[in-house]
Amino acid sequence: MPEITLLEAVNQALAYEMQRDENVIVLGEDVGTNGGVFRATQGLLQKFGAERVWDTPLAESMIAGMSIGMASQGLKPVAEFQFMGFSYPGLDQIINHAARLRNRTRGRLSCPVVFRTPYGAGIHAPEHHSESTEAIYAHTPGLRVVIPSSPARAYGLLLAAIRDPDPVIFLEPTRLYRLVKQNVPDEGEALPLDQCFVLREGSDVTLVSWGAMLHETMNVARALDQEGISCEVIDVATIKPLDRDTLLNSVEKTGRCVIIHEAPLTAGMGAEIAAILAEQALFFLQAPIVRVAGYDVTVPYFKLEKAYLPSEARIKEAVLTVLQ
Amino acid sequence: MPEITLLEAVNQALAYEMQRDENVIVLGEDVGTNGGVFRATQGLLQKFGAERVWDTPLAESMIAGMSIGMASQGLKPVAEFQFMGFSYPGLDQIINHAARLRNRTRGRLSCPVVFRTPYGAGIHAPEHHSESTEAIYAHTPGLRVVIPSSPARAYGLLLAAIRDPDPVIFLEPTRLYRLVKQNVPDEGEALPLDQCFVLREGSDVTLVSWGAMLHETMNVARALDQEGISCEVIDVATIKPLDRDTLLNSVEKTGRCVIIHEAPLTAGMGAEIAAILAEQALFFLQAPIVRVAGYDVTVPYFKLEKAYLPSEARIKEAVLTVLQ
Amino acid sequence: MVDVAHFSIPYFQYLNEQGQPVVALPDFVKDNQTLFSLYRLMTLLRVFDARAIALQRTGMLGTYPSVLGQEAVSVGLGAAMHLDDVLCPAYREGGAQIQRGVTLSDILLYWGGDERGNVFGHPNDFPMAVPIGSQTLHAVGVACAFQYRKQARVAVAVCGDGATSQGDFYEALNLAGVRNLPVVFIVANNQWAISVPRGRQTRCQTLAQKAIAAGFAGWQIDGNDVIAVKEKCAEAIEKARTGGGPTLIEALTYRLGDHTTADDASRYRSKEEVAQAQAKEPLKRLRHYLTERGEWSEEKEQLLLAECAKDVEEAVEAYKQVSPVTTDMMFDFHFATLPADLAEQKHLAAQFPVGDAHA
Amino acid sequence: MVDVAHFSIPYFQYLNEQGQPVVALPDFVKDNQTLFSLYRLMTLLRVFDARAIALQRTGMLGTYPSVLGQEAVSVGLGAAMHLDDVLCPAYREGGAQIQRGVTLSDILLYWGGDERGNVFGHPNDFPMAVPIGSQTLHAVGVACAFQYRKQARVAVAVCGDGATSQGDFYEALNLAGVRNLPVVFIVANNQWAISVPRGRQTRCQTLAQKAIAAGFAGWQIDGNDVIAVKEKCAEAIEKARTGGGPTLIEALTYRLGDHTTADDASRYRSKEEVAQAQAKEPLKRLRHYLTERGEWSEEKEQLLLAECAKDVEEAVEAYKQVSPVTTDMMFDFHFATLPADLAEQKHLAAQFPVGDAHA
Ligand SMILES: Cc1ncc(C[n+]2csc(CCOP(=O)(O)OP(=O)(O)O)c2C)c(N)n1
Ligand SMILES: Cc1ncc(C[n+]2csc(CCOP(=O)(O)OP(=O)(O)O)c2C)c(N)n1
Ligand SMILES: [Mg+2]
Ligand SMILES: [Mg+2]
Repeated sequence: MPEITLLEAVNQALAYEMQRDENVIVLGEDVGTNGGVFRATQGLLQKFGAERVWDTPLAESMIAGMSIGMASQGLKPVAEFQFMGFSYPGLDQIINHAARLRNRTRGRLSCPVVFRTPYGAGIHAPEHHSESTEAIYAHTPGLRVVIPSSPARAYGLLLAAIRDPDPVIFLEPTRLYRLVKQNVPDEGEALPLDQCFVLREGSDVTLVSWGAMLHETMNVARALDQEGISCEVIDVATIKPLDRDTLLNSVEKTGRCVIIHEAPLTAGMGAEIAAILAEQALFFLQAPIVRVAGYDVTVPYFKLEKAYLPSEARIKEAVLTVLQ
Repeated sequence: MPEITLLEAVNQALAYEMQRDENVIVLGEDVGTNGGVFRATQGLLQKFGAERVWDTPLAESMIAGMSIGMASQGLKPVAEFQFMGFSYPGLDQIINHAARLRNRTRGRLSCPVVFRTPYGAGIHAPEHHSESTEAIYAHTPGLRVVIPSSPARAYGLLLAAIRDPDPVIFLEPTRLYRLVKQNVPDEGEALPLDQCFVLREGSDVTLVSWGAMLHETMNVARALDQEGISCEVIDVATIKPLDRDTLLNSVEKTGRCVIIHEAPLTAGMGAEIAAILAEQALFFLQAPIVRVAGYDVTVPYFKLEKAYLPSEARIKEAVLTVLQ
Repeated sequence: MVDVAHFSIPYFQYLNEQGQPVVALPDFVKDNQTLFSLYRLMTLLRVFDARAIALQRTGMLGTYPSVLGQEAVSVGLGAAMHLDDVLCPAYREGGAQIQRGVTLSDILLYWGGDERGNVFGHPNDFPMAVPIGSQTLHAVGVACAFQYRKQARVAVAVCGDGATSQGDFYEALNLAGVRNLPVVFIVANNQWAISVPRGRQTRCQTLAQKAIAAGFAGWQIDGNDVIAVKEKCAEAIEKARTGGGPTLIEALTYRLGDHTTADDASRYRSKEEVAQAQAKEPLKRLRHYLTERGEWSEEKEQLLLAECAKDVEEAVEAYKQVSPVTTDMMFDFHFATLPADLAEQKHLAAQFPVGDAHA
Repeated sequence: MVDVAHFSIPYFQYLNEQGQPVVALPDFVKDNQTLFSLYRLMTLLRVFDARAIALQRTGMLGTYPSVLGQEAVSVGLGAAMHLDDVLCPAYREGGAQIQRGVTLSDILLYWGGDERGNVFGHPNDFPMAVPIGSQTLHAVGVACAFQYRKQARVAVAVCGDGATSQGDFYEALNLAGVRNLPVVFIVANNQWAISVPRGRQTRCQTLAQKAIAAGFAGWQIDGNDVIAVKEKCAEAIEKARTGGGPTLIEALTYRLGDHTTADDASRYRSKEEVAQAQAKEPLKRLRHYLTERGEWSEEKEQLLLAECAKDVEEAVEAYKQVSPVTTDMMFDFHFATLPADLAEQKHLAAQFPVGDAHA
């Protein structure tokens, strides 16, 4: 079996689930003939026809709102926003309707939709193509927020997201789309939507991250290993609901925590994790909790995006600080 | 001088600044003839004419986007969203444009706009009229976020917001609109946009809150005073940028902190404050930092809104917990 | 210069303001029962409306949006829809909803601040939409589902004149046009969006012409003529059902009351304007026509009013009898299965009693 | 039934695809210099475009959106605007921008991933807008400012065919109509929105008719006829300047290249279609006309091409010479005065070196 990229894993999951469940409809801008601007939906039109794969007009509120209408009748739309920075016109429909339909009708109607979008900076794209605003969605009751960081997790989590009976925001780190390959059996195995993944066990410090930043985080963990420092690395993956137990267990063990994310620092998901630890694991902490995050600035155009993204140097410095 | 409500203080600030600066234009749905659904803009049409007070068509993305265009040419639009729950169609324009115009053009253009909106639950309004999503705006680089909690602070902060050369999100706690009256001299004195207010000094524990929840918070502080517990109460007021020094100084003194807000817990601004304390005041903490927040559910229709809002009982229990 | 496209907007009315036929009436008008039923529903709605306002005034209900003067729009529409069609209403469509399994007490429950008001007897209809215009996109989504499943069903969205300024409205129309969806849009043009009059909402001569921007037909109808509403809605819905695509119907009516009980319309519009509109209201018109036809009498009217009052009182009773809310209700319906963190919060909430004046 | 409103959409063309006048030409055409200048700008844009694509291919530039085939739209528009009007462009309006103080190296800088590309020589124009359709609302806001200040200035928004599906676009039109704003909307209909053809974007026969939904005039013009573009834009802009309100102009053109350098149009459209469109492209047409008039020659053409190549090389040089970015630049322009927390972050960032292949 050939190894595949995260992008191909997304495609494989979509194809698997479309095959299995004819309620699954893929829709968005350029997802049909063009197969998506990153090719995540490549081949689906050919395989499943224009009745299942829809190129929509260019309107994100429409994409969100029509998906809600479809989902209310039992279809399972998997809608793509072309980039996260273009998902904002859809926020009203997502916050006021997708996230609320089940609660508002006390379960009479529901909204099994997946909103997929490329996520994060680091691919030298034009402005608005580098957003990572998962915190907005995480703050919205009624949504699940998922961010895969490997081909296997992309496959298993996307299947779970499509099968989940409630709305899921599925954020695909563009920087990882083609970075690594993995053997991902196409057997339709879903992963749980409420569990962190421990990517590496360690005893000195817990590094918590998600999405593309795990690449740098793992590099730092490996490098520090050479220096005799043992890092536990946790991939949060399911941002909401958050698997607090895995996080708490790890920090209770190591007593130290560094949280790494590329979204702006203020009111990012790193704050939520730090707050949970400060409330529930305070007396295990042997050092301040440090967040290494994007600065509180608009993601700069690409000449400066590397300076914006938390670098391995910054992460390493933070780890050494909490180990002092 | 008659005492005035928070609502009247908003009106007074608008009138003062419109008088002082003819670039100030008030616009929004029903702000003209009707004087706003809460009467915040009452009398402005009569005083300043239809050239300065505009009833707009019913479209929030339009309200946000047109304000950006106006502001780019040196006007100072003060735009009203009728309720915070209806501001979301404007999020795209606010996030992608208002917050970025100065940075995107390296200062060639700027965006001196104020987006005002009634904020928070507790007035028995229909659904969508009870939102408190300040965290979304706080997470967005390039915005200031301000929440007054008294007539005097509403007046002084709104003046500052209008005079500020950058976009400000100004959230007015509806529950406080008519709750208390205060003497507010109409002398055009602005308050700083980056400072917390210490509403009450204390030594045992720091209570941090903002907006309408300060009402319950102060009540608890007063009640506990009777029981010999001394609470320091901080009104964050300027949510972004956050005045970390006042918060840190207080917690370094008391060693204990409870954060109270009505927005849903997860990824709310309480998380940011807790995270800052966990990073910068960890070794001063004698107890876990507790957040008393709205639950992670959609604000319920009004039969249950009191059960949703943090009650004095919940706040008190939290304070007693951290004092153990 | 050549002209490359031409359009026009038709207007339909059957009964004029005096209740006199102005053109040949549709077939269904021959049937007295149908007319009685329409008249009865409009009357029921009017009696209910007054009662709901009274409930609000005495603190038994939250903010309530009156339907006074607009009864014909939703009643005529409801009569034109099939039960397995789907309605995506705004908040003044009680006249259609009660023909589709929603009870008056459901409506009270909703405005009483209780989500259980949306658990009504129609499996697929949307609840009332408060964010203006947003429901139009749900209707096109529902229509997408019907089209995909090759079902002969139609989605209907209703919104106000103010809603036609929202981006969502146009995006919905555009999608409906380009996919030729089985959907009908009804704009209940009651001339006001709270305090903003129709003329300051848009410069269009008609709201019906907004459909031209999406490439399909827009009709203007007299929305106070329930015969026109039923007839033209039925025509548009059947057209949609049989593959003919979408239609936009602008129903001209007038909001005789305040925007809601939280509003005071005398702040922004004249008594004269309201009095003029009063003369065109829908009940009187049909009553005149029925009376002319010899089918209505003061006696029948009184009987009907008493009957409606009784129905309304029963609904009020049912509303008052509804079981109290519990804190659990805040949590149990956000997800099909309760996540662990919410389960904890649910437990916490249960420890703090619910206090509410209206419960 | 009566018809209550009628509309039609006019179409304007002066030079046909062969460069032959089809109607009496506007006055400005008498002036050779004006025509030369239009032709020169279109040629410059074409040469620049090819060079920018080459820069991207060699890693010297980021993603770049080609203007090939659409040169007449922005060049004609730019010639019709006054300098103190305000332009809110999308990202293919270089032809207008360079007439308004934006340099070719500014444009390179922008697509080279550097905000300094937006610090150009026009005080009020907006930078390119990437979120599709969003700039139309800025233009109406700018027009509001002009109207409020009673200035005889006009705001112009340009967007693509795809943008006409966005809610913002309709909301902007609606406001422009109802406030009778001094604004002109140009839809550069290049038949494609990335891979989505015009016919799947909307069912409208014309995009110009979208203006009917806002109650003002929509015109369709041949957007590859630079004479039509300049003439009709000037007419609409002067109408707006003198209180006549907004106009929507749909300029029919064709995107001959890929959507951007990140796109491969051969995945979704046929060679035949592109070849057909090629025959209608704007430069050839004006060249034919000038040649017929005895005003153009192969020699002049070669001279012009050389001159344009030189200009473009100078711009490329200037682009390459631009000073390196610094981490401070990320922070210094978010607020008029740097808040304390950002000042700390700025300090932190300065401790970590910037690495970037394109810097
Ligand atoms: C998105 C949004 N913005 C603002 C409001 C507040 N609001 C409630 S009703 C209303 C006016 C609606 O007018 P129209 O669409 O004509 O409907 P009508 O009330 O006249 O039936 C407004 C502005 C809202 N509910 N939703
Ligand atoms: C709001 C938004 N959604 C999606 C995109 C991604 N995108 C970039 S260009 C484009 C197509 C634009 O088509 P059109 O408006 O016709 O302009 P053209 O590129 O043809 O000039 C899309 C979908 C975007 N930039 N903004
Ligand atoms: Mg209305
Ligand atoms: Mg296009």
